[in-house]
Amino acid sequence: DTLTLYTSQPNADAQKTVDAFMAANPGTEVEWVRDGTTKLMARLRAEIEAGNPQPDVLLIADMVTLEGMAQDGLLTAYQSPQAADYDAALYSADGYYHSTKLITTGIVYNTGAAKAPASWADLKDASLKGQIAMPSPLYSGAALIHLATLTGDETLGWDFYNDLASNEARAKGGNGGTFKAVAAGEKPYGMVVDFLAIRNKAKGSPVEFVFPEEGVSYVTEPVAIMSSAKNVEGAQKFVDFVLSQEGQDLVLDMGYIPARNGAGVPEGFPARENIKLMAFDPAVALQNAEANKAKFAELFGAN
Amino acid sequence: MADINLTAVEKHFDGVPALQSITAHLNDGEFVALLGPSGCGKSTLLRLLAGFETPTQGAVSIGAAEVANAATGLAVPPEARNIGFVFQSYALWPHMSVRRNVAYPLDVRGISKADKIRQTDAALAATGLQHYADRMPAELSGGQRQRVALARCLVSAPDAVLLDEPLANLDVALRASMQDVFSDFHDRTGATMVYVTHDQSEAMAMADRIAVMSEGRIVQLDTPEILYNQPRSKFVAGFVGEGTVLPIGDVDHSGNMVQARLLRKTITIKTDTQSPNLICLRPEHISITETGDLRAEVQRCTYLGGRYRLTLHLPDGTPIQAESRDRYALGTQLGVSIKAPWAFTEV
Amino acid sequence: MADINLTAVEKHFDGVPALQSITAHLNDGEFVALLGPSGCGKSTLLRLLAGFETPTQGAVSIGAAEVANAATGLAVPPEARNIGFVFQSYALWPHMSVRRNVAYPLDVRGISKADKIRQTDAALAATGLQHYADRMPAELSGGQRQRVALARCLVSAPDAVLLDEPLANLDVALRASMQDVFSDFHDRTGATMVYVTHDQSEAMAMADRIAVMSEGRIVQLDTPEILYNQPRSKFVAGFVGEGTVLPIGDVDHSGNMVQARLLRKTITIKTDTQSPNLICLRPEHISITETGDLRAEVQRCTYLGGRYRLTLHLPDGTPIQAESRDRYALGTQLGVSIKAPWAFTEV
Amino acid sequence: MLARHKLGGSRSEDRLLSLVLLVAIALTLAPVLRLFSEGVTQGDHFSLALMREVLSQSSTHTALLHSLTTAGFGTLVSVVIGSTFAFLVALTDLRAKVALVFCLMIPMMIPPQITALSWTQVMGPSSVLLKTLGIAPPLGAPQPLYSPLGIILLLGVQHTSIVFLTLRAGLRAIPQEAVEAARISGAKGLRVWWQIIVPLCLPSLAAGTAITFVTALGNFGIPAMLGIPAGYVTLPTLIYQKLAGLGISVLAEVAVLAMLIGAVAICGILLQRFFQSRQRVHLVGATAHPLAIPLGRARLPIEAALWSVVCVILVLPMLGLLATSLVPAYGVALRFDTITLSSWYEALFRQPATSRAFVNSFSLSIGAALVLIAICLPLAWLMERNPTRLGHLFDSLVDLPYALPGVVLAIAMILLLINLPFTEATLYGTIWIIFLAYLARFLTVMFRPIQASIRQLDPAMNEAAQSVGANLFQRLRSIILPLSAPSAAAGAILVFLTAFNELTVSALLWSSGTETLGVMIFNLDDSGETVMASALAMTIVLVVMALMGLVQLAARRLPKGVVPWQT
Ligand SMILES: Nc1ncnc2c1ncn2[C@@H]1O[C@H](COP(=O)(O)OP(=O)(O)OP(=O)(O)O)[C@@H](O)[C@H]1O
Ligand SMILES: Nc1ncnc2c1ncn2[C@@H]1O[C@H](COP(=O)(O)OP(=O)(O)OP(=O)(O)O)[C@@H](O)[C@H]1O
Ligand SMILES: [Mg+2]
Ligand SMILES: [Mg+2]
Repeated sequence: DTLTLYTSQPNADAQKTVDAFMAANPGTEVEWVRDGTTKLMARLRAEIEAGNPQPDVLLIADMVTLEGMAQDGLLTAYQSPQAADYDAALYSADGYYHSTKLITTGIVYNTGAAKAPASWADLKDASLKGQIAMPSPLYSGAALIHLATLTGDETLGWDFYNDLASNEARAKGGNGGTFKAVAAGEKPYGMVVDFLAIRNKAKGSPVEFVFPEEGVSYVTEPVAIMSSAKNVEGAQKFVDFVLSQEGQDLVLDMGYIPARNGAGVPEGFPARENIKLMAFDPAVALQNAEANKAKFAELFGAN
Repeated sequence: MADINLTAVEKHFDGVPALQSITAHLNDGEFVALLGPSGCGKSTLLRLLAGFETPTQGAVSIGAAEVANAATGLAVPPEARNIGFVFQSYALWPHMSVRRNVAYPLDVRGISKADKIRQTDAALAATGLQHYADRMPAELSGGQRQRVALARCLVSAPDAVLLDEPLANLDVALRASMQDVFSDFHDRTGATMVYVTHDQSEAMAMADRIAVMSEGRIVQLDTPEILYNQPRSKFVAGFVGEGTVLPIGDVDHSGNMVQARLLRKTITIKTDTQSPNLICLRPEHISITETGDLRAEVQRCTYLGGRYRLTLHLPDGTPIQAESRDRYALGTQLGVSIKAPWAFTEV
Repeated sequence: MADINLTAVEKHFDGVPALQSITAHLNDGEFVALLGPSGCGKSTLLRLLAGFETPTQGAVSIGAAEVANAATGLAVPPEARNIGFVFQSYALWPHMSVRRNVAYPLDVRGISKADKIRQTDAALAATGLQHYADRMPAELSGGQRQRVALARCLVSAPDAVLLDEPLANLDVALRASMQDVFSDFHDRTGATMVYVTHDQSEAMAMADRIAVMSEGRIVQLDTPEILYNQPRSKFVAGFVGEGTVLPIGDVDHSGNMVQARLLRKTITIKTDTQSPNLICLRPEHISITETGDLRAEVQRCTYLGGRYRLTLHLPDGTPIQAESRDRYALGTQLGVSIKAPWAFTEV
Repeated sequence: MLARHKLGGSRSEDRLLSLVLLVAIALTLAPVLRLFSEGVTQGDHFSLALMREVLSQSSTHTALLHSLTTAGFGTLVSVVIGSTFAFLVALTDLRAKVALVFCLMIPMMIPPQITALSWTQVMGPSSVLLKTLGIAPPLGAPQPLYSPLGIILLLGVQHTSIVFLTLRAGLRAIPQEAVEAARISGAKGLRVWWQIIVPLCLPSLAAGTAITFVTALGNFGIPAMLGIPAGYVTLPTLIYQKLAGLGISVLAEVAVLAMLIGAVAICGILLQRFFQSRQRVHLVGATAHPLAIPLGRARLPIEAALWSVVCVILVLPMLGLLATSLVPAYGVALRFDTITLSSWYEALFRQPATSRAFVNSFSLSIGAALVLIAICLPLAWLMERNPTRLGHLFDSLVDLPYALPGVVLAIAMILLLINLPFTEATLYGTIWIIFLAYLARFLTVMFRPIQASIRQLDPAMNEAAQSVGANLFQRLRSIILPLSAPSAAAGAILVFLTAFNELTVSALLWSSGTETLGVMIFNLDDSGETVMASALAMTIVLVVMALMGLVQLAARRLPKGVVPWQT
């Protein structure tokens, strides 16, 4: 039987995941589509609008998006037995989605830059005026979560963003664009997801990644089952597989921080216990999403 | 081969009439020229016969079969009429060799290969194109292209051949020789031919009968000699042959000659009506004689090669055209006499 | 106004000669027609005079000034020659009104506004275009467009006017009336005019002198009458006027008449050379008489309007052209006599 | 009954026209209409509420203004560069025209994303090229291209060849005599250009300008790459922003915005028609010899200037792209010790999808070109002979799928094709949906040149065949097809080259196994593999150039006028 998977993992990673799953579950054929989250969601929405959504399983994006889908009744609840080994904040209590990895957002800077920031607060420094880039929550789901996390923090809050705005930080586009701006030296400092910076640094890009003292925000690439799934059994097997130790080893292998407790970290990352995760509630973030975007647009311009 | 019948045919474009109450019968094997000024509807009439246009009113039949009838809505498409059409622009297909152009009508009929080659060769030979069979149209001269067009329309033995100003694009020398080709062809095949032209000398030289058209109507359909010698209207008199139309009065049928008054002189006229009011004065009706009863002044003297055309002004200023072997200086006073011109009635 | 001198002019395109050793003098105020078959170099010669082409060899002068000289490399550009040019395609600028088209040559000369309006109005009036001044060229008929082209070339009072087949695109009736327009215009302005045509009757009707061209050379430059009556070569005899060239023998200058032998009969000829070997037989040299010393058979009889052209075969099969007022049936045996044709020498 | 003015159209032609028109409408307009219906329905009933809301948002107004600005001025840039080249190439005695035209055609063949990528790589502080030359701007220096000006410039460069090609065709139709008549009237130099040549070629200039404007309006790649970092939103990027959002009515909002783009595009085209019909210029007379105005001593400097422009708009960005593809990671300077072909190797040989993508893109573009010829040829011919109101409507709307951003068309295709009526089978997820989308998008690219050439075709060609007894299909096959072959081939080449590296449509429609080259590049760049993306893009540019070269080699054996860049 076949299982249809929509994923936003990079091509090679998606292939690895699917191969490993099929090896572990002979007889289940996986058809998969990979694309950027935005495109994938546009496509999924068109399918839903036309009344014929294709995927059984999503391995995609972030908890906020899936929380929204769950609230719209598009997801099926499944309490995976593997959930026991996960922090409760990392999966939906009702079992609509389970996180699979941690992609944190920290600070990246060009090695040619004058300063080496160590905390989010360092970005308020007046000498960095006009030199900071960050992804815009209007274009990127991860950036929206980052915004929700930082503004929800007592020490930072919206004051931090007010200061960034007066420091003329640029908040346009997505993570890829931000990273390129930093690597290119056009904006020597930026906020960006960890693996992009760490992997490219390993290949020789002139950048440095910092996990700030206050902690990092994170997205988790959760896995979820569509309520319209045709192959629910296979979907559940898939969920169990990615959450299992074997599945999480694969995540580690790909260069991400696995979500499972005690699963280690990839090369180039500090030890898991030294990475401080900031508090985050997807339901609240979803509720505030529009308000956050509007406030952000007000500070940094409508785009 | 077939005769052609037109019954009360009208053709309107967007409500504007291009042809009006055309009724005519063209005999089997006849060579009919359509002659008329630009825009009088010659092409429209021809295209109607071919089936490229459908009549707004009236009916057309070719041979025994009716091919178009506005009342019944019948309209046999051109490809089913078995007629030949020669276009002013030749309309050779530039991507086909001469042979393929000529053989195409047989191709579309699915004729056997041997027959096709035989008939194509015959058509090429009849138009003297044997040696050009493998050339492309672009490599031919104007006259040769014209002959390819002719060969193409003959190869399938059409019932009637329609030609729309086929010589208009050729230079004078080629034109004369092509006229001979058409006449020969008509003599040999005996096909009914309808030939559009606005050149009256061409029409007169070739046609059995000429239909003179004006403003969408056929105003006279007669042999060239009758048209020239006995025009029935001012329009025909002016359009066919060089001539001046002058008013006459006091027609007198006494004796075996008809006489009338022209500019206070009495002249002899020919006519077939009781009281004609106009004469058609051709150059050959005018002789220049010292004893001529009319005085005239030379206004213009044009060399025609071997003879001159004189534009003369009569004492009241009326211009007339005469011909002469000799040159006359402008302003010379001449005596002219008028010999039995044709007189007709038009209001 | 200016005379035009061509001295040993040659023009080669990619090494292929289009004009060869052209030496000619065109007088001030003369109307010269260039006549010749397609491709003989008429347009090339005209474009050379206009300055659109430069001679490969030789020199051209207009009036007192030399305008092109291959030896010195001199080439006055067209815009500095003060000549008018009328194109076969009219070459009106479709985006300008008639008035602007006509006024353009004055525009570029920066003439005062009042003068410009006056001169433009005069040119429009001279061509009868007053009422069309505000139309666009697309809204005019062919003849009217032709007149705009003429007005445009006149408005700046050019020294010479060059016309490249200006009437080739018009229909026969319009052509005749436009010929009058050109002749009138020439009479009135007295400008030197060079007029390209391949229509011999047009050339004869209008030109003071005709330059007959063949294969890049001027083969004869003479008045129409001389060209027609005294051709100097087979080519001219055949190209100008209808005629047949026949060989003669035994030329005898005794007495005050020159006699020669044609098909074993003796005929009187006119000539200016000692031993001509060809005669040019025109229809007017042939009279049909019962007593004619030559027998001939009617092969074709074409109606010309008022008269017929007869194609006759002499006993040895030589075809000759005659004219007659009467129709003869094909095959009729006639007696013909030949009256003093022109004889000339060509090897 | 529709009022019609028939040029001898027969009943079999009527029937065929209806059939072909139906196919063409189903192909091109059905998806667009399906999408638009999203914008005017709420639930199951008709409602304009959302439309009113979206159209009254200030972000919509800003984006519309930005779109008009960038497309408008971008078109202006194209017109300036393209028409300068067209004038000089078509009318003067420049040397090496073929090479010049060839080079000028290439920017159009490169996907806009790649153009933008290569330019940013040349201009910014991390420019491998500038770094290598040691003249890179300092860190933190703004990327000058991230600005409306940058968008305008690149849109202009990208579409230069459209203006160039249309205008040159018009210029070649100007008879030599029109210019000679001006010279003999005493006009010289620039006056002849300004007063005679320019007015005479206005209609083709207008046509080229309109197509350029429409194409620029729907362009997503350039405003996305250059506008988003600058916070400069155009309608296509606004659509993208909507899609990235979480709202429920996303599709409906997208539909409304797409309608807005469509409306502007149609306005542009209608405006052009209006001017063209008012300024109908009839050129009388045959063009015996095309113009070749001697440039004299100015020739060498002009040639140098033209070639340096080609250098700037083609060679420089390509060098940037090449340089980027040769370094191990993004941002590393290109030196002898850093140079590596590893990303080429990785992109071309290690990724199994690459060869699949080559095969897919190749078959898709060849297939689209062939099918479109088969549709457009009879369609254009029948529409010309037998004008109906439906045909007129189709004629005005056929540009829509081309004018809409590719993403939008892709969504429309999904909406339309995911549920095929009366069957369980679906085209969705197969290569056929991409194929159908290509047919819809590129129909106009094929249709317009064929339509133009059929309009010029002497009706007597067809009538001659009719009079000798050839039926409709015989005529179409043996007369109409060969006679319009040059323009059909030109259209086919354009369709092929643009479809070959198409991105925005296939981006939403591909699935594993049906990747296209455009998708490959985008995905690589999207997942941070900019260097590999550059290598693959460079490969595609080389392949396109090789294909164009092949066509060029065959040019002498093809009928005249088949190869668009051939003089
Ligand atoms: N397809 C058409 N649509 C509208 N009007 C037409 C059409 N064809 C012909 N006409 C009009 O019908 C009239 C007759 O045209 P037609 O072409 O038959 O003239 P013609 O005698 O052949 O003239 P010409 O000698 O110039 O060829 C003209 O007024 C013309 O404008
Ligand atoms: N620009 C050119 N390049 C090459 N050959 C040319 C050019 N112009 C004319 N010729 C050649 O020169 C010869 C004379 O041409 P020209 O146009 O002067 O003839 P023409 O007498 O005007 O003929 P027509 O009556 O057909 O107009 C022809 O063989 C022609 O092919
Ligand atoms: Mg006609
Ligand atoms: Mg010529």
